[in-house]
Amino acid sequence: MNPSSINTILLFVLLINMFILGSNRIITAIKAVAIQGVILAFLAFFFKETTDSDAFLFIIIIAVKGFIIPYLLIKVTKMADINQEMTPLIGYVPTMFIDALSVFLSFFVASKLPLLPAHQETIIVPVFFATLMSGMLLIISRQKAITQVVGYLIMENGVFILSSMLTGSVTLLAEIGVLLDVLAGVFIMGIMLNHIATTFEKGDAVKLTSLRE
Amino acid sequence: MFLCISLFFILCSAFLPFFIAKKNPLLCDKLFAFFYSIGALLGLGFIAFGITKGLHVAYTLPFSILFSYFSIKIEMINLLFMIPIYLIGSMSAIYSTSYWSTAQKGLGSSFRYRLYLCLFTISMILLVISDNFIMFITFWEIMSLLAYGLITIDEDSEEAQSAGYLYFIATHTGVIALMGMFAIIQVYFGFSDFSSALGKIDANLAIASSIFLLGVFGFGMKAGFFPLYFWLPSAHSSAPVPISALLSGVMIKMGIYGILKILFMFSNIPHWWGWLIFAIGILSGILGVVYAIAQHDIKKLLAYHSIENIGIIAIGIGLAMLGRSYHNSTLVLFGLAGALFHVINHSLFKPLLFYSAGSIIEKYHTRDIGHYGGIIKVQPYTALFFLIGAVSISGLPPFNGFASEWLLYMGMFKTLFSHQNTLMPVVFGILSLALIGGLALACFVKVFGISFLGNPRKIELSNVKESSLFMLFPMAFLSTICFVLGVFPSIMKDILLDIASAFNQKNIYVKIDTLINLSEAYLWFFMIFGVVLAVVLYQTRGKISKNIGTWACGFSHKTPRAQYTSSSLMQMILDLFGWTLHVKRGAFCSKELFSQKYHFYLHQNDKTIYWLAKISEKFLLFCSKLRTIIHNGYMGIYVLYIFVALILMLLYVGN
Amino acid sequence: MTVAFLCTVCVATVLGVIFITKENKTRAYAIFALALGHLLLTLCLLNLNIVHIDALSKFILIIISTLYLGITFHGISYFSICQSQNNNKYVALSLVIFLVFATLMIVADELISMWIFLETASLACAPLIYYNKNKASIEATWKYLFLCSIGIILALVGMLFISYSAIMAGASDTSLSFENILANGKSFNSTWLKISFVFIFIGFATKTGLFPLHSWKADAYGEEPGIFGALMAGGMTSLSWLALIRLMQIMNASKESALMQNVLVFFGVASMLFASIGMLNQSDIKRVLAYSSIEHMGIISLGFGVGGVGIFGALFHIFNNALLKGAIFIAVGNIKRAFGEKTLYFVSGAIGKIPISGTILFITFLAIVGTPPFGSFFSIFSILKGTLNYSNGLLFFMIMGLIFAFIGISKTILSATRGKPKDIQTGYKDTLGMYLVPLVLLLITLFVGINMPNIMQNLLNEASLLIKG
Amino acid sequence: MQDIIYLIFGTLFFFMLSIVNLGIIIKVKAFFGGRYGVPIFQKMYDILKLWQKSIKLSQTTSWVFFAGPLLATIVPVFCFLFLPFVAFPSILSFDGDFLLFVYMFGLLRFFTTSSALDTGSSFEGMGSARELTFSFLVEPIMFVCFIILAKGTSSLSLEDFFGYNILDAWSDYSTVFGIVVVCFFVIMLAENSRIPFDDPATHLELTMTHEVMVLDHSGPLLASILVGSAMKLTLFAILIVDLAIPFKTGILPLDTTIGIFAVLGMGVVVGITESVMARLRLTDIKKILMGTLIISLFGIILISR
Repeated sequence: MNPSSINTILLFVLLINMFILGSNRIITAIKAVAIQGVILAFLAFFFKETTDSDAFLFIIIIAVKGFIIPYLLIKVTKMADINQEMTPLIGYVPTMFIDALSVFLSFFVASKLPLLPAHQETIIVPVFFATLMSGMLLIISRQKAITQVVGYLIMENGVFILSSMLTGSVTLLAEIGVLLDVLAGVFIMGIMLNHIATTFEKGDAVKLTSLRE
Repeated sequence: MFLCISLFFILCSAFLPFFIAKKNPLLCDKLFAFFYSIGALLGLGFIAFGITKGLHVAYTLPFSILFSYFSIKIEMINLLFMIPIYLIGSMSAIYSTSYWSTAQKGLGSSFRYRLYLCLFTISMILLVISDNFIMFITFWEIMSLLAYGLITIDEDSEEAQSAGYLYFIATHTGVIALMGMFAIIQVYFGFSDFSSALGKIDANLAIASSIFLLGVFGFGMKAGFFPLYFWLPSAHSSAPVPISALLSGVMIKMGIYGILKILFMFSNIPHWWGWLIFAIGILSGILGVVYAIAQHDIKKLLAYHSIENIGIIAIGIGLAMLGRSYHNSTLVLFGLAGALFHVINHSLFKPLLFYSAGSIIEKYHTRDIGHYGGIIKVQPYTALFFLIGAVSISGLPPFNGFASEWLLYMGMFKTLFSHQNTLMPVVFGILSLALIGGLALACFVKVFGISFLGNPRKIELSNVKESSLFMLFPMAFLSTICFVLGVFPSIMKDILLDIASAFNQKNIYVKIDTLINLSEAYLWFFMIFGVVLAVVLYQTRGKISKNIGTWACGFSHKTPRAQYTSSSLMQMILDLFGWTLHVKRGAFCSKELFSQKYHFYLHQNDKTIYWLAKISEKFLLFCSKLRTIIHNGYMGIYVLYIFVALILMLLYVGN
Repeated sequence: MTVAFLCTVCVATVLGVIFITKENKTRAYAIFALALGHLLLTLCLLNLNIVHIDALSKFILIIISTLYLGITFHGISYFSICQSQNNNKYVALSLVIFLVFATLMIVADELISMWIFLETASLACAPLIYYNKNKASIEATWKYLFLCSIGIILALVGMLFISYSAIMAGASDTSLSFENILANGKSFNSTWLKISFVFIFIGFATKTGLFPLHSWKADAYGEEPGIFGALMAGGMTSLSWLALIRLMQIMNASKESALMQNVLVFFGVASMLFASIGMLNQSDIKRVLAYSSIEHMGIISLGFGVGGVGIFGALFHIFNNALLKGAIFIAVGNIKRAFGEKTLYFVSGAIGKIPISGTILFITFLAIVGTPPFGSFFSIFSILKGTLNYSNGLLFFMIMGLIFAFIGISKTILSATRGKPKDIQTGYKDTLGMYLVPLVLLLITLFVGINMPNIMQNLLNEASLLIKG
Repeated sequence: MQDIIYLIFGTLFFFMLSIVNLGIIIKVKAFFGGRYGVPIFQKMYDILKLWQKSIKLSQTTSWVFFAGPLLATIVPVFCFLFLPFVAFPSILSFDGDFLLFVYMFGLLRFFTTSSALDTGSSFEGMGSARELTFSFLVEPIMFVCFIILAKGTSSLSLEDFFGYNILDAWSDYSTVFGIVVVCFFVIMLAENSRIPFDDPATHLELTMTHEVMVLDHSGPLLASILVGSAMKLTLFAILIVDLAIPFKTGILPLDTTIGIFAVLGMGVVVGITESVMARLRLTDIKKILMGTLIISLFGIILISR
């Protein structure tokens, strides 16, 4: 239980957010998210002494976030040879700028919130908010379906930060259930992506905006 | 219980005859009319009994239903409003025998028509007798829906469908307002039926005014008060004739009934309510008749006249309310008596007019007055009945329209003596009533003169016969009643007095016996009339030769197109009211060097409806624009909505 | 225990059938059998308390069970007549999954597990939307899937916050089981509780489809077949309302009701007004129904927001809304099959063309806009009454919303049902199997309106007492 | 029974009076025209001559064609019952009879215009259009006058309006009653279509109002129309006289003679007006009537103070 190491990890997370928002290649973004997930998996150990159940959970998380999901997404990308450029609705620099703003904002908010002394010295809550917002930001600012999945994954990572903060209240089973749900969600999304890529021709695969008033 | 039996008969009439409809459609229609009339007769008998005995029934069904209970209450006012339902219902049933015969319209259509007709009547009866709010609104809605079904009974006519749509919107909007009203009453005052709330609600509370306004909106939508009548002309004109008669003669009176019902609930009435209703009445009256003059479609014209008459009734109700708020029982008596008497009269002569118009329309297949002319020679009886209807709706003696307007006039004139100068604006009521009278007279001179007299304009009359007995009988019957009520108006005086004193919530010591004098005066009138008629007939017997054409002041006009048309007859009047009309005038001419044809057109229409239509159109456009902006298809934007909502809610929670 | 075992066995057999057979028809029968079994389960859950479930769960369970039975019964004729070609293996599978997890979600007594089951059930709906396998359906599915997932993630965050607030309060038991939270929720840290309320509300409201979180609704309901639209508009919404009701219980238990009420009322009014904007001169029948569903969500949330008699009305309206939406979506599906299209350029005079379905559609529409004596009238009426003890102005807002929404929906439905039918030849025939279900659902609402059975009344009162806390 | 006799003698008297009245008007106009003029009873001879003639009808007409002329004679006689003649009380009087009075003329108008339209001639339609327009403008004025009278005499029957108790009403509201007299004079001219509203002696159909409606009537019908119009004029003359000469000497014969001469005096006044004024344009007629209405409304304001 040492705050400094936790903070370093969380800083990494923040940086990865920035990196994803800045990167213009999809595969890179996917890999980055995977790395983020793996890093976060370690977070659990810093909070309390480990039990074997934690180890079990750790393994599952590594498996799901580190390997299965990225593999799935990359496979889809390859299979439907979606081109690598993630066509932004808002440009890269503005997004990063907004993200930076959101980081500041979240730190500000977190300073206002009542926290346990244990959490006050770590930057866990602000990072959680920041990650959530960056995920949203990615979803809003990029048009392609797959990048939006990436944003979804970022948000999920943010939630994971939070859940790892509250060990004890959330049971192991619940954790696994959550994971599996996310997995199923991403899985179905992957299938849908595949269908999209096969049904639409490359031109309008970019943005799905035919259903409107 | 007479009532149940009568309703049962009416219900039977919907089903029984159709077992033989396959073999003998005509007999089936006759049977329908027969059963229905028996039911109606029973009902009328019950009413007569009730009125003479001063019946007062209050009854509650033992079991609970619809989250409440079914309680009925029958008093004078209910009986009064039940009269037209039964009367006009049976008349329409008889009229339909030839107007909507199974042979022409086909079994399915005819069956639906008759079934709706019966249920329509039944629901109105139940509406009038039901005392509980939930019951009331339920039957109200059922009545409205059946009316919708009857208006749009003809699936193929575009016009009927759109009219039905307008009507539908209007009626259900009204129902929603009524729901709000009843909700307020139940929550704030805890009453769940009319009789328990009778005179218990203090109108000085702020919420009471909203009850009143919601009520006026909801019921006025049905009754066709000034801005809310937009559904009425199209619906009345595109429905089948017997149905138009029912709608205009009976259904819109239910709105009046409702307004009276809610007024009964208040212990006192603020001044501005009375003035509001009074003003609405004046507006509806004048505008209604002006728009009617501008119309060429005979059924639309009659529909606008029902707006006018509703205006007159509203004037009466407004007077009664003023009387209550100024503690002037004379005004209450004359106002309410006039209003209710006019309700009855209007429900007599308006169906009469619709029926006779229908018997023309059936022959000529057009509703445009400009095509008629000289009908009196081929359909003398129809013409006679229409004339009677016209005279009575113009409020001319010795017919019933005059009697009720006379009561209203008397009420207003009597206020001149009470030295409350705050009541002085009532004179505007007198003037507008006079104006309405003059205009209505002009309008019906136009209708009668243009369509029945003179030479046929566009349609050849050679092969037209007088309508069948089933059509003539209702007209004859109604015109007789009009005449009798006109000459002996004092038949009504007790029931009117009774209701008025109930409305006043304390006894009224003024009397309306002066109605007797009218009959006396009419006696003299008929005496003189008889003498003069006798003399003239004696003098002119055998001296009449009818073998020349009309003297055309030197011209020799062979063409009937040289006659005065409805628009030219009324143009001088309409010029005075140009500001209320939406006028489109112009001319076509063929573009050759020597133009052969040159023809002008002039359309004058209801400006109110025109503006309403414009506004709603704008609103719809705005809505679809807004929709396209919000639903632009980008999912990022949708997520942004969620995000923004989240942030805003967090901020809201934060402080 | 035995019951659970039996259930698993049934589900397993049904799944087996679905996977083995080649026939759409047999699959449909299998699901129908499952629905019957579920009805049985519901009955025994209601009477003999094996698992302890409260009135709310019972109420929602009844709704889901009835609706699912109806839909599967309609499914028999639907799959065997209209959709004999289109292979329905995955659809059947997801229907089964939906039922299982919906039931689990209803009986769940712990927040996170409830969340998981709800999430799974909503994921199971994705194949239903995708059923037609064309571009539009893909897009609709994608939007539904994604927006709901985001919503659900936010809900999860909120739940974690609840536990954090428990930790803050230094509570001994920080687990998220209901009785725990309800018992000592008032001692929890209010700040975090409020934040968590925000997150959870947004999450589940996305699934419910309140403005401005409604965006997926029009597309999804518009593109999926009517029968599945019935399932989602009737069933899915009820489930998410159950989730929201749990949230309300928590807030009430922890004395934060004022905040919750304001939020609910705001969202209710906003949804009603926006829905009416969406419906006015809308030419696509199914989209109109989607917006109408948004409107009714608004009405319900208004009812919960104003409290008092409004809560009873809201619960009752959940019931009516579920059944009526089920009926009208199926009826519209029939209309669509009869005309081949779902926009007004092609559809008109349905009553003339397919009299029974057309009439059912018309009457259901009347019921939806709250015509007495249908049940919906009474629910709306009691919500109207409830608005008064919140504030008088709200009554007029609600009346406005009702009027505009009514005008909007009536234009479309009337011109679809009345008038002269267009002569478009699709070989569709109105068979008993196609119109029985909506008719029955309609009759149920009518019956409930005319004379509500005491059992249901007691259930409703009990449930509303639970919510009031 | 003696009511009937009273009625018969009254009617005869009324009839003679109106014939003479008409004759006087013609005389006066002739005098102003510098002619000698026809004898006073000329109208009588005309009517008798017409009375013996036979009737020629257009094929277009129907029984409605008879209704107009009949009512034209019946209505004035009937309305005469309500009017007190100077000291003679009215034969028939009750609260609100003035409404009957007004609306009876409405009935008359309805049928005269209808019977005009019955011929299907373009000119007669013109006449009825004008008649309708003007009279619907006149009606409110009449009502305003009656409102003022009712308020002033605080009673509701014509007998009291014009009967004995009018004198003190005059003393209270003299100005207002002056206005009323003027209004009634205008109404008389307009209702009986005299100059300046219409020229009964014109020979151009396009300018006629009343005469153009009776083009096709002939024989006894025309006679009854003539009688009717004469009576109508005199009816209004009596009305004005009753109003303008409120004081009574109390000696019946004296009052009666005063009354008769006053009515004939009205004839003179009308004659003078007709000879000094020119006929108005149709469009101006509306203006004049509107103006009169507004003036009479002033009367209401004055009296309601």
